[in-house]
Amino acid sequence: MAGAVSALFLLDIKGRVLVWRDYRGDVSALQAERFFTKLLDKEGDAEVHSPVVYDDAGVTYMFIQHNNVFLLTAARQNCNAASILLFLHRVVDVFKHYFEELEEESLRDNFVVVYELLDEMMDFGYPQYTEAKILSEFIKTDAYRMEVSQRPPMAVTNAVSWRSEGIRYKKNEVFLDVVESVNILVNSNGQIVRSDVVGALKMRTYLSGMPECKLGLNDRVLLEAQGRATKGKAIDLDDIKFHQCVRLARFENDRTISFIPPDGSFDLMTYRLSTQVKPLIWVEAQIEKHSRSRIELMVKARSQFKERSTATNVEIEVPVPSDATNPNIRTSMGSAAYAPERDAMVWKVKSFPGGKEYMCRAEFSLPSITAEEGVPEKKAPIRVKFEIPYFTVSGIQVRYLKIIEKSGYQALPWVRYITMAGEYELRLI
Amino acid sequence: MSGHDSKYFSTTKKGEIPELKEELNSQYKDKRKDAVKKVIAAMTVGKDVSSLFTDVVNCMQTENLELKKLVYLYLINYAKSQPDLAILAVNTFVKDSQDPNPLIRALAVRTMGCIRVDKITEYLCDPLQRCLKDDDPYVRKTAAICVAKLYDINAELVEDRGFLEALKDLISDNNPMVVANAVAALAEIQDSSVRPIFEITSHTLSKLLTALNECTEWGQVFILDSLSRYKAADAREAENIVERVTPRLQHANCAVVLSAVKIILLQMELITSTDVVRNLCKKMAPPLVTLLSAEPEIQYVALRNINLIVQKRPTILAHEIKVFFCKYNDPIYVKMEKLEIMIKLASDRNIDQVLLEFKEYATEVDVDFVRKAVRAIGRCAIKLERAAERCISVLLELIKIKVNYVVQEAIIVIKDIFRRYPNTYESIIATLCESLDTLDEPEAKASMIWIIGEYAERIDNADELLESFLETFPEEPALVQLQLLTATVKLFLKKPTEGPQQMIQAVLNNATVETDNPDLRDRAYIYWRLLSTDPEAAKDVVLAEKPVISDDSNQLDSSLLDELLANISTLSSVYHKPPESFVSRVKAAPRADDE
Amino acid sequence: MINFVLLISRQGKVRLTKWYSPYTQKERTKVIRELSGLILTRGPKLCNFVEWRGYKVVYRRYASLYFCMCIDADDNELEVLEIIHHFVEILDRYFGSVCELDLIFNFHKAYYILDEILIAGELQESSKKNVARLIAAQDSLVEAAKEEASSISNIIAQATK
Amino acid sequence: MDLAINPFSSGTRLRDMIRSIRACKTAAEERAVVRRECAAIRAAISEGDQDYRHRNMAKLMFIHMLGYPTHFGQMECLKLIAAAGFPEKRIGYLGLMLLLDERQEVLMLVTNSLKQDLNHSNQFIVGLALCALGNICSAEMARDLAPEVERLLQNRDPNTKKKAALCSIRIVRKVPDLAENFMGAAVSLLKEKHHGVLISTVQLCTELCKASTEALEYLRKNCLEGLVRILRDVSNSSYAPEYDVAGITDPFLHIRVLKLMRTLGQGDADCSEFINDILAQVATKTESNKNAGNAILYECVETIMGIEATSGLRVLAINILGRFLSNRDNNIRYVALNMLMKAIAVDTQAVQRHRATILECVKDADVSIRKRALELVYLLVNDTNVKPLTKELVDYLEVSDQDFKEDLTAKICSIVEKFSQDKLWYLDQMFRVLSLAGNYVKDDVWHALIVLMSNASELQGYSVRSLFKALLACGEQESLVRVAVWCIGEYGEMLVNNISMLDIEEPITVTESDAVDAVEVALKRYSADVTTRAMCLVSLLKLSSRFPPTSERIKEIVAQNRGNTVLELQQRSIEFSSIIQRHQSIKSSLLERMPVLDEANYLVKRAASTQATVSSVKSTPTVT
Repeated sequence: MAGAVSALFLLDIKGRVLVWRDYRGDVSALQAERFFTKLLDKEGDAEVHSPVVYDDAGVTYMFIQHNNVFLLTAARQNCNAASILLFLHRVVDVFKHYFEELEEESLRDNFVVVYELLDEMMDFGYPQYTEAKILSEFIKTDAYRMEVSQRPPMAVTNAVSWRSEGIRYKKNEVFLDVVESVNILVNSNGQIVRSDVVGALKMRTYLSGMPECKLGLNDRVLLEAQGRATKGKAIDLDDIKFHQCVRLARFENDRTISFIPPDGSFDLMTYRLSTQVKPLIWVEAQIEKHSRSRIELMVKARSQFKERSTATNVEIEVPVPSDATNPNIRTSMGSAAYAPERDAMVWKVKSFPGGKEYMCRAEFSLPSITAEEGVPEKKAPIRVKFEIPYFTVSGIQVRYLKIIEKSGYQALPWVRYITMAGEYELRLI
Repeated sequence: MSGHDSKYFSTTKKGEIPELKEELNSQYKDKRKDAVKKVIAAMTVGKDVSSLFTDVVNCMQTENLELKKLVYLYLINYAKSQPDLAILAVNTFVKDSQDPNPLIRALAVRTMGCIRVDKITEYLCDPLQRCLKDDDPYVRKTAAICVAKLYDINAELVEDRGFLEALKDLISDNNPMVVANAVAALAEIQDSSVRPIFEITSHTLSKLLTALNECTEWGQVFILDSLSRYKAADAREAENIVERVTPRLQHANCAVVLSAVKIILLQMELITSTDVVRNLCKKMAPPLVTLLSAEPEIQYVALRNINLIVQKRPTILAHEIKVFFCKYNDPIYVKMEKLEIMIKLASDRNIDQVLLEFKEYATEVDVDFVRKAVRAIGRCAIKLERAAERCISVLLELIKIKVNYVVQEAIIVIKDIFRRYPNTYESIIATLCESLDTLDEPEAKASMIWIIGEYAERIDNADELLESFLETFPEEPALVQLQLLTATVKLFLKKPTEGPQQMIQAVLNNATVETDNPDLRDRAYIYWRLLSTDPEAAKDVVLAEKPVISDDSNQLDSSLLDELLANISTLSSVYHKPPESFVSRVKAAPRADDE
Repeated sequence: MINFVLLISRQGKVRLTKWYSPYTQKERTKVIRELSGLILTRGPKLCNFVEWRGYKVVYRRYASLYFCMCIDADDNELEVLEIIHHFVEILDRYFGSVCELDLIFNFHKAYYILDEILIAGELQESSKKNVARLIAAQDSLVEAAKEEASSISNIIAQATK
Repeated sequence: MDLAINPFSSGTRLRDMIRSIRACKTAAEERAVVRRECAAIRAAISEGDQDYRHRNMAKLMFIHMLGYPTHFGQMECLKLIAAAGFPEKRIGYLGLMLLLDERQEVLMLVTNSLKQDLNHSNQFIVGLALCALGNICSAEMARDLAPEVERLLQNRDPNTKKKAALCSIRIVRKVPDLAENFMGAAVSLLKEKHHGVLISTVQLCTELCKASTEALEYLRKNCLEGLVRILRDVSNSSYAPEYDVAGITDPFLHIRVLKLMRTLGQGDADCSEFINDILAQVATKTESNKNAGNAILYECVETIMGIEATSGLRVLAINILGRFLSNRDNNIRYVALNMLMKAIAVDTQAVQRHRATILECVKDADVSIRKRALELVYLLVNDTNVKPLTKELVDYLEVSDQDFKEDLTAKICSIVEKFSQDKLWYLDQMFRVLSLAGNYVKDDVWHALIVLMSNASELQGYSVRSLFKALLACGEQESLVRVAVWCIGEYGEMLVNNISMLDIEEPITVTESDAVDAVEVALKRYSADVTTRAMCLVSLLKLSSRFPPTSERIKEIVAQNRGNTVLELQQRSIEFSSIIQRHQSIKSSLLERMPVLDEANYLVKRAASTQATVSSVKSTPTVT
């Protein structure tokens, strides 16, 4: 079961080739461009198409979009679609690392490096190496290019492929952010049809040498295995995913999270919690449409968490018709404004303590002439954003983070907790 | 035309090529480097700079790595069109492949493999041989892939020179990255050869499983994918493999996860212990669900695969239907796939909530999505007997909104519901008949006609209704004509009165001498002969008891399904087609059209 | 008759559209998309005509801009090429060596000029000089009105000081 | 004076808005910028903002051009038009023409303003109104304002006259019965000297002829002399810088006059004779080294072909065409092909001489030329050249672009059908086309093939055997599969027994079960569509009767579809299972050879229907 792609294209927003790297010599750029521009022309919107398309002449195209650039592969074999699409996303990450932002202009300005990277990241259509930080040790942009020839860093082929040796810091520090995003979907009957929490342990490491780290969580499975008391404190994590630095086999054996971290920031692990949680902020809206002249909104928001916590930067987005005018808005707290670019009214409350309820009323007028084709308005849901610092839904706790390096330095871990809204959608009636 | 057009709207530059030629031959190093950059820039925007071949190759002998890379890049692009000149580069390649700097050695061997010129491949052999045994793993991993490149150009040469053995040796290499690339190369070579070349023995198996723990995420995918070919000897070995692979489910890379799922599902076939199987199913569910938090493109691949997985092992995600509910911002292609899986996971337990969702979708903006949602409601009715009535009432609610395409879609699917539950819901026929005039899609028309014919004895004015379609018989698409033919025959058999008698005459005439569609004519003549030789037999044939139709939510046949499952995560699993139906092996296509 | 005039850039951006036959907004978008797909991909040596939905589209490329006119099947394609060029020459004189940016920022002026060349999809004037004269006269009418307005507001400003 | 500035509308200048839109990198960014601007404009509109109305209208036009909705700004156009000043009116009318068209009801509201402006003392304001009316008026407005326009035809200012003349064209198009009101004025305008007026009037005359036979007669009588004079003057004119295009004076006027002459001379010998000389002069004297000259020649040739020209003149025209066809410029070659289509009616032989060149054009790199040439080849085919021509086309089918295959296939099929005296040849060609491009063959074509095959009893054996072989080789070509499956069912015994062998054939060995295999494979082919599968079922049913030993096996295959969700397949499966299982006795009588559709009768009908579709598809309106 082998499969490689034949070529990788970077295309502009209209589907024309900016740069391409031919890996196998069995596809044509002209054909790819023709096929892809046609595809874009047909719908005008790339979103409509599945990211995997077949051209009836034996070539499969897979693509993703980033800003005004499409990344597209052409393949003649039965290659691993997940791997290739993910690879394209990694290519974006690498380019972003190099050029700050990946867009048409940055590609044009840096085409030499782009070619070099494409050569290193993929060989004969097989993904090879995508660690931006290590790549930048031996492929440099013009500004940092030295005349002396470079060698491949050990990491490229090492078992520890994500970290170079010989890193030195004066002060050895680790920052660990536990971020939980609450996803919720409420249907038009006011029923919660879906709710889950996705958590991430985001790490920033500034550590010298090759440090061995060990992370302890209040993971029920682990604590039970160790025969410790699990009174209320331990938690169940549904699906844990680890950064490639974590020794998976070890975790499978005894639930120990041990790893040599990459330098800088990365997501050490993510997890999911599918137990139903009470929505932290509940929103109800009544919308009354008076024929084609005006529309009235009445929105209530209630915080359903303990009073000692406070949600900050709360933002409630209520959809309004795209040709609304003359907003007349009153709120009992915070401020609300018409945001035409989102076809919505956005109500912001800077600080929203637990156990409170606030109101917002608004009225818009509508033009008497309607748009030509009378296209039905898209039924957008109400969307909510917020952050609650010092709080996690799951109750996860970092019990310890041990750092051992042969030079024997001491390093201090800093841990923070925060909960925020993820995809938080409430459908309107 | 033109000639004088160029003076408008433009700023033209002339004589670019001669200028470049001059710069390429400059005595100053920096100028030459800049010139090569310009050449590559021109190549990038699609200009033909092949005429500068000799000049560019002259810049190849350089200590400057960047310049060297650029020249190599140029060579890859144009060597094919200038095979004779490409020979000029061979010496430098050979020299570079012995450079003290491993980066340059690897670059040389990597690039040479990309130059698909027969004359050059011969010169490639010696450097490749050396590089396969290089001290530096970076060079070895590049050389491993190069064997596959060479095989693609000249398989015989690879076999003659013993590269296959060398490649197999690399499976035991102490560097995991080298192992992974060797596996990828061997797997590819195996795919294009009929002889067994890459056979995984229990020995290599353990090598691979060990390397799995240490190589990069991409390497893990190569190894896992190659393992999908391995047939475990017995349940114990299968369990053993699964045990070694299961930790990969925790990997942050979705491709690693999906490939691991593939191996586990394949090995599960051999595992006899139901406990173990149940346990594995439980283990796979959370990682599969988590795939839906990935980027939409990955989600799409995951959903296409989950579609297969739930057909094989419905229990895995039986309790997870909610994660497939559509979000507002999901791209339409994700929504469509989610819908398909929702149908597959719908059960008596969750149907009420699912119906609420479908109803929501059925009033969306995107027409295709709406249609699919309406059809989904009907398919759930067909699948879940106890929920059928609820599904139908939702369909009737939707029909009442009177959006034309919703009505037509509903009628199409209600026809199937009738075929699934005969003699149960016919009371709604009257409601359906109200929309008769608005039908303009062939499938909806055909469905309505079938309903009228099938229930002719219960519809008082069935003959009138059918007659209304007769007038346009010659213009209708074949699909409608065929249904009209059958429906009229049924009507006649059920009510052999004067009206139907005339109608059947008219229809048979239309469908035999007035048409040139051979299929329609065959159908009509068979009916005609049947009716005239033996009317009783005709009744027996045409009005025969129908078996209820099958629930189509698991529609792939099992051998295809198994083949697709062995291809999880690959294009085959995305298309739901066996690889040979879309893979065409083409050796380096001519690139004449790329000027 | 000319059914519509389109001006599209190499990048597929619309620079000017004039419809002499009725098309809904949706159809217009579709037409533009279809035609840019057909025309922008054509090589330089091919003829300047594309058959499309029973009509013919005559186009002519000037640097990065494509001027397209959709005509009936029995109209004279070669003449339409001259009409396009006629239009371009007038634009060039008006803007003084016209460039794409002129047409972007002064798109309304391009429309004014077109309205002096075509009405009802038929040719109105074959003299470039006359078109230039008419446009200049109208521009100066606008200038005069502006000056008058500003002098009035000056007077008001003076009076209310 | 309160100069309090609206927080929204004061916003950005037109230039700045365009800049910020241009700076957007993605469609989503652009959408956001535009939506914000639109909201600001809506706010300004609803506050009745005067100061920025002009600017907002310009912005809306730009936004509209990008394809966003601007319906909320339509009323603003009317307000601007109703204002007194020229600048407001100018932008207002432009907005009206861009944001609205004849289908909007709002447009009616502007009728009054238009009427006033048509009577305005300022000629430029009259001009704006005429332009707007001419570009977007509805039938209703045309009727209401026609008297104003008629009057303006007699205005002193030539620029007003020319605009009024073009505006009249729109009015006549919308309301043809008004044509006669304009013909008098039109004739008198032909005496003017101003080229703009002449061009406009000549076009008006052409339009009047289309709209009314009365007008046509009137103009034949009253304007021919004037036209000849105009054409002579302009073609004899010495260098006139104002109208010069590449050394020719006013090619536009040339062309428009030639076109009107064609309209007048068509089917009218007297008129034709009257213009013979001048046409000859134009055809011989016009320079052909520049596009402008060629444009005139092209029009002139078309006129010569269109009228009752003398044979000498026609020879002249055909010669010009020959020169065009051998031109290196693709544009010229294209129009040459175009003209040859018309010339074929006049002089087939002359066109036949260029056959080789035309055939080359079918393979041109340029799809426009290919299409034209293919149409032409189609018309050129006759009994003597059909075989070589078809061979060329079929050979080309193998290598042609995917996009072109559909056209090409349709034409080839049509040609071989039309000239199918030699049935064996016809069948061979069709089999090749089905094998090469079976996915592009339209239904009526393979239907017709089966009709002809069933009428040629001596070739049925050959056909079924050829198709069987083709099916094994090209099983992915949908229509090939259908035809083959049908034939195997109908003529199965000829396949397995090598019945009615032709001399050219090699005998083949096919067993009964091979035949069933082939159909079963087709039935179960992954990508087969419903029609093909349905036909496979009938074919199997027939085989169960033709080859009794296979009956059991066929019963099983057919029964597999009894629960099929596809209606047609389920129905067939149930019926056929029942026939095979329970009605053996009558089975063979049900399935004996199908009655043949009477070929002669059928061909007549088919020819009539294709003729009808051809003429309705091709939009070459005949000039009346």
